[in-house]
Amino acid sequence: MINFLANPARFMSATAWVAPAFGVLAALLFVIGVRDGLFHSPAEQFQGETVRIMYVHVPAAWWSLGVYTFMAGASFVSLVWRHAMADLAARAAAPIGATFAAICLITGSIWGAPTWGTWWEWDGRLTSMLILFLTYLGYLALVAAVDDEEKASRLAAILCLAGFVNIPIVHFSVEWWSTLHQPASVLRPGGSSIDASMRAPLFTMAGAYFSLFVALAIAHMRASVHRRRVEAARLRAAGAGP
Amino acid sequence: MSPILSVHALGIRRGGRLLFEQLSFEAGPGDFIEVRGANGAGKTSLLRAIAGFLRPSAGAVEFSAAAAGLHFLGHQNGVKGAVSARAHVDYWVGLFGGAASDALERVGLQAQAELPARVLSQGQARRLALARLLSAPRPLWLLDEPAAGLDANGRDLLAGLIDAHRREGGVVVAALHESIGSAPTQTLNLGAA
Amino acid sequence: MSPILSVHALGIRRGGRLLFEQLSFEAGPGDFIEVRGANGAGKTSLLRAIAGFLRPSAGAVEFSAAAAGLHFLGHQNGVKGAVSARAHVDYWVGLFGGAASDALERVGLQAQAELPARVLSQGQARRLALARLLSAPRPLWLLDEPAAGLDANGRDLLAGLIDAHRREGGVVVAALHESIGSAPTQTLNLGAA
Amino acid sequence: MKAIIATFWRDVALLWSGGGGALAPLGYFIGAVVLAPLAMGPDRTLLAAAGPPLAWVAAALAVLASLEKLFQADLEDGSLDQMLLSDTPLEALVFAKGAALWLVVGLPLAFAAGPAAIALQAPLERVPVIIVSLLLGLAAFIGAGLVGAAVAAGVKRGGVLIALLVLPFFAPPIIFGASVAAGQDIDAALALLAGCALFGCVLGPFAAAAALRLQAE
Amino acid sequence: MKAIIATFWRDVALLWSGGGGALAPLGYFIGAVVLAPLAMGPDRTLLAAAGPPLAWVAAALAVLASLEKLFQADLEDGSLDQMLLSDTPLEALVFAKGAALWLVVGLPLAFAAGPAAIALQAPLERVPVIIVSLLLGLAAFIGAGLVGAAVAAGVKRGGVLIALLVLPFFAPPIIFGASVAAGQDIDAALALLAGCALFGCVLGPFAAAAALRLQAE
Ligand code: HEM
Ligand SMILES: Nc1ncnc2c1ncn2[C@@H]1O[C@H](COP(=O)(O)OP(=O)(O)OP(=O)(O)O)[C@@H](O)[C@H]1O
Ligand SMILES: Nc1ncnc2c1ncn2[C@@H]1O[C@H](COP(=O)(O)OP(=O)(O)OP(=O)(O)O)[C@@H](O)[C@H]1O
Ligand SMILES: [Mg+2]
Ligand SMILES: [Mg+2]
Repeated sequence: MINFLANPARFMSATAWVAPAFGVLAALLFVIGVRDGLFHSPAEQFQGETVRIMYVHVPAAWWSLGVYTFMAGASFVSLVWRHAMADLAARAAAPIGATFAAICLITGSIWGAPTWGTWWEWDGRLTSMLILFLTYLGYLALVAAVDDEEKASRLAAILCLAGFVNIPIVHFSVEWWSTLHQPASVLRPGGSSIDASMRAPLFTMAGAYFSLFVALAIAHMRASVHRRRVEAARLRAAGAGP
Repeated sequence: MSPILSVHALGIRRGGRLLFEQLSFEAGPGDFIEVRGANGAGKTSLLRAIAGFLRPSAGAVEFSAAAAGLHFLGHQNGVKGAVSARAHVDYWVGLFGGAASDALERVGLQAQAELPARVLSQGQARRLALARLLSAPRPLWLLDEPAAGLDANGRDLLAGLIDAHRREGGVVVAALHESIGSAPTQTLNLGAA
Repeated sequence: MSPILSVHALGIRRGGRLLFEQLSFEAGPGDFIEVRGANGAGKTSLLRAIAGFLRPSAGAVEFSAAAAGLHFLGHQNGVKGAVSARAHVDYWVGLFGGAASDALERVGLQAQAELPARVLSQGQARRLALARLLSAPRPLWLLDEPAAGLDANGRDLLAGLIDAHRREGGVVVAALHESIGSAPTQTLNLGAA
Repeated sequence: MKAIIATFWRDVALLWSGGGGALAPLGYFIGAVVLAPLAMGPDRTLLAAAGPPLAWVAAALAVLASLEKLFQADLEDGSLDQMLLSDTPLEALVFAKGAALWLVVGLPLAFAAGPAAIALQAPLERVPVIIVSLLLGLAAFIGAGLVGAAVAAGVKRGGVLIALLVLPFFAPPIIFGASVAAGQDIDAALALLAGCALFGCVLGPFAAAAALRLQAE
Repeated sequence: MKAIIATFWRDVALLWSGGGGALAPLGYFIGAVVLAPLAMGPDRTLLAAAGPPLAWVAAALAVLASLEKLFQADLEDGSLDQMLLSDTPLEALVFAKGAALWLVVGLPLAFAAGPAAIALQAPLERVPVIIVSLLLGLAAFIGAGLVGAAVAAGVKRGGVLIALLVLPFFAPPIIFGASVAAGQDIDAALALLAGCALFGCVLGPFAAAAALRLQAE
């Protein structure tokens, strides 16, 4: 699979339909998820209506971790096998992951104000999440700063792998430190403890975020391949003369 | 013809050591002064003193009132890796008050105009620095080993630029290890005294 | 005689543009390969690929098992302004596993040995870089425009160093714009194909 | 005037392209603001008291970090020689470089201070005046920073030296800025900040240009 | 081994001569420690609580300031090429450079922290353990810093970028270090700091060397 897609030409022909298809899927799931989450699911017994932020916050949190993990995997492939498409994949994922992390931080703050009585607290979960966001920013800044694209990708891959230590810290922070943030209730060993009426829309929204990620990442990668082709043509044209 | 540049009894001292003293010469329109000397003789120091960067320990450098401004091409190209060749020329045009120019074409960099200077090869970067001389007309050119890194075609091009500048009444003072195509009106030998 | 260096069907691509391809040559003890080409032809890129800094887009570079190590003299001298010339040589001796050496004397820098490299003139700094080649014996020398900035005496000195290295069974690959004193065994013309 | 404008835009482009654009100083600022509470622990009242001033220290350090190469690169690659040869006085070109720095680094920093101040427990309604105060304070920092950067341009690992030279001059804006952030004497402090900024912007380029002339020797 | 030692001493000499020797990072450290109380005002109890952690932030920033040129200069002047041609693996040479940085910048910083901590109202008897914790913490900072410096070596105005890249990695040592400074869980925090230092010193050179190989292309 990886080997197959490593060739830009094959990647282009294989993915022509993927971005629009996942875009449509994402739109569908968002409609269903928002409808179920905002209107059909029950308010929570302690938090009341504010619990509905959950359907935005939790998938964003999950996928900000998931996207980083994906980037780390792509970075590994890129460093070990020098696959150009793995570079593109990691680079395409980064801004999306950063956005998810930002959404998680913002919605978490908004949610925290009524439930915890504060916008922000320097506890383990919140801090490690902020650090993840900063790592995303660092990755993006590095990619933007190094002007040779291939070199930028490889360097950023090294950074990405080094930053991966933070991912388990974010996930387990609620167990390692006593925090305000609640411990895992869905993604935990021994199964989910959340009520089914909330679980369904939550998973729908998670699916919507994922589809959106796939659609945007593939579209970004395809755009990069196109841009490279144009640039290569321009450089070939510059070949004449000293 | 009144001289554009006159140097009187110049002496330069670097790190306590006297490089040369009592150096005098004049240059009027069309003159090409060649500065020769072994490594470390003080060619670069002389040019930098004429440009006003370095304070000489004795003597004086004078310019005729009519002539305004000079161009200096040093060992360093004065080129920024992140900026394209074209943007360099635009900047120099602004800095030196020139007009829109075909400088890049004249030094043979039209194909590299949009590339960031970082990817230019040694000789291409030198050509870009030469383009600076063309970005605004200035009567006096101070060139420090201008041919460094240039290929045969580049050297011809350089000689052509110098000849054209002399024809227009300009003055060129160049530190060289080897003759370039243009015939000098005077050769200064540093360290030979 | 088995070759010390063999280059097979080498191709180099920079920024998406192919500089050259299918370049093959071999060099055995005493050989001097001259690399020629216009500015931007890819001389520097070829030397850096042989040194292993740059990954070629096709082909391979092989060294004979017996020969170990190479010296690279690039456009940059690899010299630190704050450190004295003598300290540079001592460092290189340590880095390349050489023995105490008279390198500075051989390149004519004995008078400048204790000066920080920052105050050296362009040609003096180039001589210091040449001293690196002498700090530890290595069979293959890759020289990128080694004569840049050298005066006539410096060029003779360079030719002498190359001849001595060849006599001892070494190989020299040098990118040049002009011939230097030593007669090449082969001349590669980049970009001429 | 053409030379000033050309220098300004060139520096904007250079600052933008090198080092990740406006993102990088911003990230540095955010990073420094994050480190402080990490070090101080989650004590809310402590943070509320120590936090807003810390935003100022962080802004000062972010400017410091971008000062190092301001003139050093020009000196090394020969661009400074060219600036000296322009008909426009060096003072004006230095001013243009400072203005570019303010635009590319200062402006985003000041606006990032809003969220940062909130994270450090500042009251919401004080955010606009904190931003204004930072805009002025950053101009003062840059004015002073120009001098340090010019003096240390010839030194290889100059960054630390610049910091040493410039930090004393950063003290007054920090004091007034912190008092704005803490909500004390806001009007007086803002006036004093504006004074510092004016002082820095006028005197900075002159002192810096004088130092640069010496560097070219 | 000879190559490692030669690299170590050369870097010690370079760090010492460039930028005012060990004095400059020290000055930066002291400057930052002085700015903080200026910004916070003269409240004694506030200082006592916020001060020692701030010494850590200042130390982190002082290391940051000396990271920028660590590899960038080598890349630009061609020295990196020579390091790659040595028979000794680049990882070992990078380690030697890190060790030199620790000796010239880290050691004086840690010992300067003593007086600084006292000035920031830390109890006298806690000074030795603060120094030890800083020695470990600075090793961890440098280990992480090597990676950031190597990855950003090709970038022109890299200082700010490096800061952004490594600040996240500075967070754990700062957290544990601050807890030592505040006198909480000293033994556990010291052990964790030692862990961070070991981690940084072992993995840092490998990641940095990988990045440097790419930079040479
Ligand atoms: C800025 C503040 C916040 C941040 C940075 C944040 C961050 C995160 C992260 C990273 C996760 C994913 C954890 C994992 O899967 O490993 C998460 C999950 C979650 N968060 Fe937050 N959060 C914040 C505020 C809140 C608030 C205020 C609440 C509700 C009172 C909340 C409720 C949840 C819930 C219910 C989950 C799902 C836990 C699970 O089952 O895995 N969060 N949050
Ligand atoms: N600050 C200084 N302290 C001591 N000596 C110095 C200093 N600056 C320059 N020198 C010396 O001054 C001499 C002249 O240097 P200059 O660069 O002018 O020579 P040059 O003729 O241009 O040589 P090249 O042909 O090598 O470029 C050199 O010997 C150099 O070592
Ligand atoms: N990253 C890059 N992107 C695009 N083009 C590049 C890149 N790096 C190098 N080049 C181009 O590769 C070509 C070869 O450069 P190289 O330095 O090898 O030439 P050279 O033969 O050494 O020239 P010179 O005689 O001027 O030193 C140049 O035309 C240069 O513009
Ligand atoms: Mg010279
Ligand atoms: Mg070349």
